[in-house]
Amino acid sequence: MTSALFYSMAGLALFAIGFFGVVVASHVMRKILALNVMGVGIFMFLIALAKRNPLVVDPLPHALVLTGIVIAVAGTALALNLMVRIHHIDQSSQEQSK
Amino acid sequence: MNDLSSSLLLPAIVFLPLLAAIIAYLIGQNRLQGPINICFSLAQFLLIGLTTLLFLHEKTDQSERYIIGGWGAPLGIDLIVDGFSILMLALTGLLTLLITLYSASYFSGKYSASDKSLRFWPLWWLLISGLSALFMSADAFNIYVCLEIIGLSAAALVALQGNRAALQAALRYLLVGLLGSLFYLFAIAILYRSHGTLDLMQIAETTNHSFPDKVAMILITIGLLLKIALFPLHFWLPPAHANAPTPVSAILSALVVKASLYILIKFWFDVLGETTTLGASQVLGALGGAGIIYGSWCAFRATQLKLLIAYSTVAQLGYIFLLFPLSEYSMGVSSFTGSASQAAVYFIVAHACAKAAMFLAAGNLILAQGDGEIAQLKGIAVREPLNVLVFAIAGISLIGLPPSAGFIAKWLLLTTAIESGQWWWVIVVITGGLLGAMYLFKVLSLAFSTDPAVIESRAVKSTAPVSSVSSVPVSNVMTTVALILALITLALGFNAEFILNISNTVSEVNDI
Amino acid sequence: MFNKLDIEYDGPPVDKSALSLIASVLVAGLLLAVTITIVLSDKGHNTGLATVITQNIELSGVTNPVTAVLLNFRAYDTLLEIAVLLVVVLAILPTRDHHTPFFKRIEVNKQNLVLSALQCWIAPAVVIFAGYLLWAGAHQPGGAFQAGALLAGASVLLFQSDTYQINYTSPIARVLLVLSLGVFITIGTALIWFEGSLLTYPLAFSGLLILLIETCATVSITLALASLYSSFIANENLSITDNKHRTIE
Amino acid sequence: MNLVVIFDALLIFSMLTLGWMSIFSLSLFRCIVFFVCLGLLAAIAWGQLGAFDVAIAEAAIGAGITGALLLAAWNRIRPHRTKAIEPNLTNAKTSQKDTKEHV
Repeated sequence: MTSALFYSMAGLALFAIGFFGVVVASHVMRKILALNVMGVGIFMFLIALAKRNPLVVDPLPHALVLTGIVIAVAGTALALNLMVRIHHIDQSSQEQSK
Repeated sequence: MNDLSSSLLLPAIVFLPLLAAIIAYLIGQNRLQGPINICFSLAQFLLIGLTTLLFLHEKTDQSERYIIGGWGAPLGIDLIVDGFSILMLALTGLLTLLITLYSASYFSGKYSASDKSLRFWPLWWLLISGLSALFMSADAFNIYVCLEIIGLSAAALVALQGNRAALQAALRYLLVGLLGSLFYLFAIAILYRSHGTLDLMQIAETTNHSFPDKVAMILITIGLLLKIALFPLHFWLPPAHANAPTPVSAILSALVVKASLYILIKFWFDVLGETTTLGASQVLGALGGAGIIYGSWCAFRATQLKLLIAYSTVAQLGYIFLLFPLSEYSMGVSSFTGSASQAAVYFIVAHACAKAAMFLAAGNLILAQGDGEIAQLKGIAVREPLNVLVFAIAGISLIGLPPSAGFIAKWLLLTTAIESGQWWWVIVVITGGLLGAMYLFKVLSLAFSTDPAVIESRAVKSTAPVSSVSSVPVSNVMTTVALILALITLALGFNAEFILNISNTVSEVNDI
Repeated sequence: MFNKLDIEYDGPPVDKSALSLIASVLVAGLLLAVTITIVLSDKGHNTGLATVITQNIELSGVTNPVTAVLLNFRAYDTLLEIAVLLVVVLAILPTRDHHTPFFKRIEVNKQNLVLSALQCWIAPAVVIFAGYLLWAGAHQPGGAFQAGALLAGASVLLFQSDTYQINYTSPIARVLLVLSLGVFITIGTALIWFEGSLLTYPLAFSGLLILLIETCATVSITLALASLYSSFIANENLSITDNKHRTIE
Repeated sequence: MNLVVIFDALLIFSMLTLGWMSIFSLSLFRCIVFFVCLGLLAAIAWGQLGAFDVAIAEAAIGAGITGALLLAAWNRIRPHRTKAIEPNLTNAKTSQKDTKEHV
């Protein structure tokens, strides 16, 4: 049992928590947060996987995670933007109906 | 060493759309926007056409690899082209050219706000580059990046319409896409852990019945089924495809869902073929069958024209999933060979052309009518005969009546089902065909209804438009493009041997 | 499960329908159990690609293995990843140019003391540190993405008040946003002529070319991330005009 | 050695808790704050695992920029903004700044 194994299990747990959140949470922002938590879980799994041999650090998963982080932030930004635009439309239609 | 693997062609297919995206973004609002984009699409079409011809000419019995960066498989990323991917690429090239022609007049300012085109063109080209890169990718993580390009740009394109329904559909589409990619990414992590490489071929070589591979396959299947919208996971597709701008709907139904399907087929048959089981493929087939029935039924009940077509996509995707049980049974071992895979490949091509034609024609009809309600289409055949003709031809192909591409695809599917002794799929296919005929004839009979009173009332209405519905005369280009696509669908039906030859190449290639 | 998309601010964190809740608990629990079993049971491939990478690191032109993977061995991925970032920027940024200059400084009388102190002292330090990160990325942890993110953070700080403004839709901003993708494509394609294969760096210049690409990437990433942030702060007008356009349904 | 194990266990435990709370906290603002904390802890954990490049990127992008984006979006959708906009819709910029101060 190495610490990398613990961390990869923690990554799996974060993935499961995030998936649970995506399915169960009702607010869009919670769903977006849950997707991000899932992402952190996978990244953790990858990084722990890079260290599974205590003597060697495999840099390839690190590069994959770097790519993944940037993609995650891009997806989050787009989702938040769509959410804000929907909210804006709702708000202006509410104002009109008043 | 042959021409294809050493030449510029393969990377150029990815880089040209990227370049087009940059240029489209930089020139911004300009009268030259349309012509430049048409030039780019023509160049892209020629590039892909040349690649296809070279590939067919070489008649290689192996897939071609292009090594990026001179590193080679485990370290670097390779591009790979085999028969199936060349077919998907050719489809991409053809649809890119035609839909770009269509969009150039759709976004010219007459039919939509002019600054939509500013957003549309760069995103469009990024989507095309993502699709082209995906069909050539030989690296599991590279496929993830391509899937994200496709998913994000497709969601952004759906959101282009700007109204609440479109934004909501885009948001749901985006979230589902992100969730699916995360599942895929997790599977990639597991695969890398057990195989120590990301190259698909090398994973395929070392794969065995091990437990992690099975779990990875399950995760990949779940993630990609979410993106393909197979029956119980289809909920996001109809609103997204129905609310997008017409050219976007066409490419989404024709190619974007097929991109995920392509990856699933690749993993299911080539990469992790040994982990699949008979039971799992029967489950996929059952879901496909349920999708056929459910999608057709929802299409029959739809009141909006584009929603009807979107539900029909759900149904048609179900047919392709019959590939999984049929091919499994016919070969004993899962492999992408034999008549079932030919049927599936033919189905993908036929559906892509027919559905693109149908969406474009429907977009034209909606423009001419000013309204997306099916009930409003009464007697439209008199005013828009060509577009209704396109709709009818595409519909014939979707139902599977001769002479059309859809007929041959369904014929192949039925014969395979009978040969393999799985007669229950025959019932599903025939029921689906009947339901398809019901919902398409519902539209067509309305369109062809020659009740004079109706036409008169329409004429009166169109001379004095009262309500907010505004109808615009449809430009010839847009009608012609839809017509060309419909004619291609017919030609594929008359000239079946051509595609069957290519799909023979496909099966040969995948045999190795 | 995505049929309900709340945007209302208040509301319970959990969807009320109990059926989906129980089902998803089961699914998530099952997933967790299964995957943990794999991790515990399977030894897997022991070192991955670590040995191959260390063998080839001298040919890559940099000594930091992560940078070598990102910008040399798997540079194609990074190129497409920059395209992903561009997709989102294109989707979010307003399309209309406001015809204000790219960079503008406005004198404001009433200044937030803490903010201005931060702007005066922290921001330049962050810029210098980002430059260091970028340069150091070749041989120790750091690189384009980290530097870009730091710079974007600094610019978020800098443009919090209205003293400085950047117009992300001006022609200069457009050029800078696509700069990294353009340079990446140009270098990659040009190398086909010189070296015979896409993105194959010649050994003598690889370090230099990687630094060039990284610098451009830093500029584009900074601008992209900062523009994403700014779109949430100040696109009120944009979304209003978007609604007014006639939509075809 | 023992200390390191305890540290790891604490880190993992608090990350899991934060992961849960960043989705299911009652107030959205707390969710975001917890998520940023999760990102920072993840950066520490990855530093612990020898991935310093990724740790820097996660702290800067995963926690920093994502957190800023989430907070900005949260600021746009929270209810009291409607009152702030209504009086001067034409001059949205200033009302923007006013509400900014309350954060």
